[in-house]
Amino acid sequence: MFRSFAKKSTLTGLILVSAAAQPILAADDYKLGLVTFLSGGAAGPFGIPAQNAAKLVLETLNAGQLPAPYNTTGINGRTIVPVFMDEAGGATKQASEYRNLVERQGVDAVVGYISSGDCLAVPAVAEQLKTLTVLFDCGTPRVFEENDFKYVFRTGPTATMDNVAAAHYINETVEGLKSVSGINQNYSFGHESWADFNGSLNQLKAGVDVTTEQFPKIYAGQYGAEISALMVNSANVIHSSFWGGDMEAFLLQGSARGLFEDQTALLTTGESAMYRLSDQIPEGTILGGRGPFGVFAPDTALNRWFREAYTSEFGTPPTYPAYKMVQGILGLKLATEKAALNVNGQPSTEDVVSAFEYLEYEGPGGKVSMNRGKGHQATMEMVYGRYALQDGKPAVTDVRHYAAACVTPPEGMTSVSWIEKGMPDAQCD
Amino acid sequence: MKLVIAMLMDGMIYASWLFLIAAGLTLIYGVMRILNMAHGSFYAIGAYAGASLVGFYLAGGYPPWGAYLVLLGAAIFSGIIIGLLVERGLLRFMYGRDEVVMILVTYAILLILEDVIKLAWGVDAYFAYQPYTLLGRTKLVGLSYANYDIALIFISASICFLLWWGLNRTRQGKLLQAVIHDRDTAAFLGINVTRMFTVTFVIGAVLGTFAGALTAPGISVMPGIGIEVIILAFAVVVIGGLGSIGGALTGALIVGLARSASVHLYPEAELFVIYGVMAVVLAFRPQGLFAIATARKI
Amino acid sequence: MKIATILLIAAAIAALAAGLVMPGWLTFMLTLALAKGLVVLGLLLLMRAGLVSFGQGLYYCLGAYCVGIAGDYLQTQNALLLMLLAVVACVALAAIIGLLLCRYRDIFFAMFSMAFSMILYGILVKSTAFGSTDGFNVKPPLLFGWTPGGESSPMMAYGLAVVAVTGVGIFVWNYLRSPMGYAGEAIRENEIRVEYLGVSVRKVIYIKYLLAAAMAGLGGAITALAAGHIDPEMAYWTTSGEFVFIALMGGTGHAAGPVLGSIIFELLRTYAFQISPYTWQMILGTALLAIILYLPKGVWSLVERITKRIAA
Amino acid sequence: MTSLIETRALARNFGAVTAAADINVTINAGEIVGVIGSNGAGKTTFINMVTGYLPPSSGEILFKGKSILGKTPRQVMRAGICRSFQVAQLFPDLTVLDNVLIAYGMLKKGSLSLLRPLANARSIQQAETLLEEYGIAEYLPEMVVTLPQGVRKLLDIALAMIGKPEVLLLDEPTSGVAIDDKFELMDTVMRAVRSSGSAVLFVEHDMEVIARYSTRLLAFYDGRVLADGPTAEVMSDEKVKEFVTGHHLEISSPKEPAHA
Repeated sequence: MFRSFAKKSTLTGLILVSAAAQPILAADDYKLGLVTFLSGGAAGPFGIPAQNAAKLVLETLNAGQLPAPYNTTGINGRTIVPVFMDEAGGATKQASEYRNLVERQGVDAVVGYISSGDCLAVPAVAEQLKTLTVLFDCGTPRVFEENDFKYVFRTGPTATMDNVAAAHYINETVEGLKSVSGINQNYSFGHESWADFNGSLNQLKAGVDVTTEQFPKIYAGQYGAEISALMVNSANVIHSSFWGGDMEAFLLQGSARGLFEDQTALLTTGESAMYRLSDQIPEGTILGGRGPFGVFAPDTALNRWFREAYTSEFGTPPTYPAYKMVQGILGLKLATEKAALNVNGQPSTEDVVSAFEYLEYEGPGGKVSMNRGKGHQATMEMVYGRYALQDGKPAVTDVRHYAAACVTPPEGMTSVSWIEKGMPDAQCD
Repeated sequence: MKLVIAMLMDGMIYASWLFLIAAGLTLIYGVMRILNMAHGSFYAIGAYAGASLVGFYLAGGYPPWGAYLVLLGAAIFSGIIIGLLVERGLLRFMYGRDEVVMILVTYAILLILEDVIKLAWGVDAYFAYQPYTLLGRTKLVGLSYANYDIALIFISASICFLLWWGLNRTRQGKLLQAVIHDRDTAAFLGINVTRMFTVTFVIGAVLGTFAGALTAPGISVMPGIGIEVIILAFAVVVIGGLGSIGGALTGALIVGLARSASVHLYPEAELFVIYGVMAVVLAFRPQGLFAIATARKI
Repeated sequence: MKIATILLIAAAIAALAAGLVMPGWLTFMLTLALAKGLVVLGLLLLMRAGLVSFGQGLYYCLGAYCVGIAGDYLQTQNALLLMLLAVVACVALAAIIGLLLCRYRDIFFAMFSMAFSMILYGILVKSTAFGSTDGFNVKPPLLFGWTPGGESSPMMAYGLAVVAVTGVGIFVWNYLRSPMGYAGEAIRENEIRVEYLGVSVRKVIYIKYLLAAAMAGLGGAITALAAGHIDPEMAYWTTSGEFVFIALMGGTGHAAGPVLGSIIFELLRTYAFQISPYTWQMILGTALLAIILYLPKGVWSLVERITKRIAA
Repeated sequence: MTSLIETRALARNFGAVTAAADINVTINAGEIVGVIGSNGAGKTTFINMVTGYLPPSSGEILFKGKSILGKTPRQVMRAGICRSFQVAQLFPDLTVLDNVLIAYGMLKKGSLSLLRPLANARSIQQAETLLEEYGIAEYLPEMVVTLPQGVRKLLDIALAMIGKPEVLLLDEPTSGVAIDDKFELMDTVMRAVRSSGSAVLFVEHDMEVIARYSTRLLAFYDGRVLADGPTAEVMSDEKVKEFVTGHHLEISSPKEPAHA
């Protein structure tokens, strides 16, 4: 414990020093803005793992040591210099900081944004400044359903995909499914997650009761009353899109009170707690990882490298925000290099944009297809499984994969109306 | 019936948690007229100290029952240190400033401590759930409750009693009451007000870290937890009447019960309930329920 | 007074001219700072009467949402019309809430005003039609049908902000010298005497509250037009706390204090973000402590001290 | 003589404590009425009730024949009754000039102006004249907190007089003032009062001051009016000697400043 304490202190010390000392830029360096939460409740579960992953990948990329096809140095041969920025402060503040990144610090591109609010606010500025921007994590489908952006891409799946897949999963695997209840945070992501899940479940199976819908405040930390309400209004499955500390506190408090003994929890982000709370998660709990990430990631050279390198560097296996960050950076690299091949030299931003549109590539989580939002929004397969201890080690069983075409609305249709209309044109196996 | 009992139990548990946090806040305000926003940081520091030391202790393979003592020790130790640091190192230079300026001063301390916590413990979550699960659970009309949470009710009640007893039945407490009533006269009568301030602040800080340490086993200890509780605690003490221990207790009970009623009957309203209660109480009792009367001579 | 007004207008023209050559990020940041400065100018009126509102976010947010919602439903992008709507809506709400709030003082005024802004926050979080916590995008503003596209877009909001701050600044500057302005300080110093001088303390506070709400609404409207995106965070207590932070930083002794304070605050915060993304909160906290300790009357008092020394 | 203030059976309780009971007092135009009584006898309570600061538990207050019961201090003041305070009620962190300017600014008819400056050549001239009248013009630029007690009391009375009251109620105008300065202070005040023609009621502990300035005297004891009549008569009243003046120890203790 004290050793890890000391290690952390040195690490943070290093962060401070490295942040204070402005790196000397060579003329052809690729300056990359990286915006994730570095303070507040989203820093621990999302911001820092993503930042760690970015550091690891950028270092390795600059050394040209990533597995093929990413084994070329930097981005198109240019050494990548990261500029880290805290995502705290709200959407207006972030719109302002985005300008600072581009206009004051002169970054070539930005990868970032965990909060959906920021993902809705920043693109307008990105368009004005004509700067390539990769949203890596935020979940709301509204970004490309309500707007057409030229310079903005999102390499991660939307939250709709999570929840539609979750509905499929319990419809297929829970015998005698009669009722569900929900506990989601009282903010956009929580509301949308529950609405998507509940809506799609209604389409898949008629007559499933909703016993209670709880929306505690985000970062509330105390769920005693909600757990009682879930017990009083018992259901087959409890749906929750809680993440980070809230999800872990809910798990701890629910387990201690036996909430999960006759009800199954469905945690759309549960994968990230799998190793930290391995003896507190009841076996059979349904876990998602917001895509084929973490334990659900495919066994590829890239993923093997990533898992090993990340685990040895930071002491824990990478969770989905880390995967999604790598996916974003790799997408940017590939698009830029593809554009360079097309134009035979250093590509303009517009060249990279057209190369990025409808790009298909392999990330550490498997295949990423930029095939929605006019080629700007990624789709991926979705995976759910049940938690199990195998030889005392945390693992998942009963894993099911859902093709992107099964859980994603077709181009031009919003998630809300797609679910309302009974999910037409879904191609499920 | 089941619903009513669930509502009462949940309300009581939540209220006892709120009281633990609010007690130190209201004590410090009562004596020093400082609405201490850094109380949230004290809570967080207590949680971090508790969680990390319990983890360290249990990793050493010592008997699990000792973890409770470790929690208590961590709270007292960290509370005394941080309380002394903040009061002696900073606040004493600012006494006599406007109350609102003092809120901003403590807000600045909160900001600084947020990052100090991050530098000391990093941003990864800490867990110390063993003390939480060790006590088992009790079934009450078909609902299970964690015994740890039930114990929290008794601990809160004891703290409330101890504070009442300390203030009303001990010599030091009576001197403190004199300071609360009229600072200048108390100083004139030879009471060492400066030392009273230090002692009060440290006790308040320990109450804050204690609340954090007791909460730590049930949650995931991570950055930002302090900021989340502080406004909650503010609402509780404002409802009850600033500076009154009984007020904090009443405020905690009202908020706790109102919140659990809302969760069970009308979950939609959960976010408003605290501010709604606060607005209603203030509309009818502009100084809160148990305000300390301030007469003005003209 | 005449000279001060002329100087201020000259400064505003200079600021507008500077906007043409400033880098975009600076223009944008200054726009946000000036918009906040407007809110803090309103807060200054209250603070000089000894009332600290921890709930100005209520009107800041309401003003912004008025712009966003009216822009959508009335199909108008006319910046002046939208700003006017925002101000009217804020004054209307303040006219109701103010009736209750003008009875409160000290921390109770602070907490009660905060409760109202948190209730608005709660309502907006629940309003999925307005995007809940994610908020929604605001259409770019027009001025008499003029469409500044692309690069010049921050310039438009900047111009509006400079003009608004100049107008409100001149108003506040004169106001602080008027009997009504002095009534604020008189209330802070001694309410009983004010009543015995035949003036209704509540009425004075009520008027100040309305003015502060109007200014906060205007600030919110400009923020919405400049940022192009709004969300309920604007009504959260931390936003209101930021305004108090700025007021203390700039100082409440002069109408220039809030404007100077908010520019310094924004600059400090953005460079703290850049220099130390991991510990910027510590930098902000330390700066605030230092100002409270060494410049208890805010940064503006430093300016006054220097001008006095030069004059002497 | 026209009666200005008339109270009928005025009473006030604080819980079980009776602060005033059955007070029937009439004050006529041009009178200078002194009030004596030990601490807690109900003198300040009486002034507080008349000026609307403290609602009476029962009874009636008439001003020029009309009830002013339930009116606020502000309305009472506008009607024509002004007062000074035991603890001078000023704006401590402002200058003397500002105090006077504010008072003049607030007393203007109609609502307060938002844009016309408070301080201009005319209003400053007006303030200087007033302060000269009270002999405290030299303190014009000083902050009130730094003033000696006597100056504060004078300023307090000056502010009350700006309202050109028909009745001026002075609550212990000389308390906290050095014995040697008491007469000078009262002389100044009386001179100003005479030129405005206001009736005066003043609470005072110093019998010499009472004897010198009042034409009529009220003696309060235990919340009641024990005696009411020409000063010399009341001062020689046996009951007054026994309950009020005889036991009364003249101590001018420094009052603590008001909590701002």
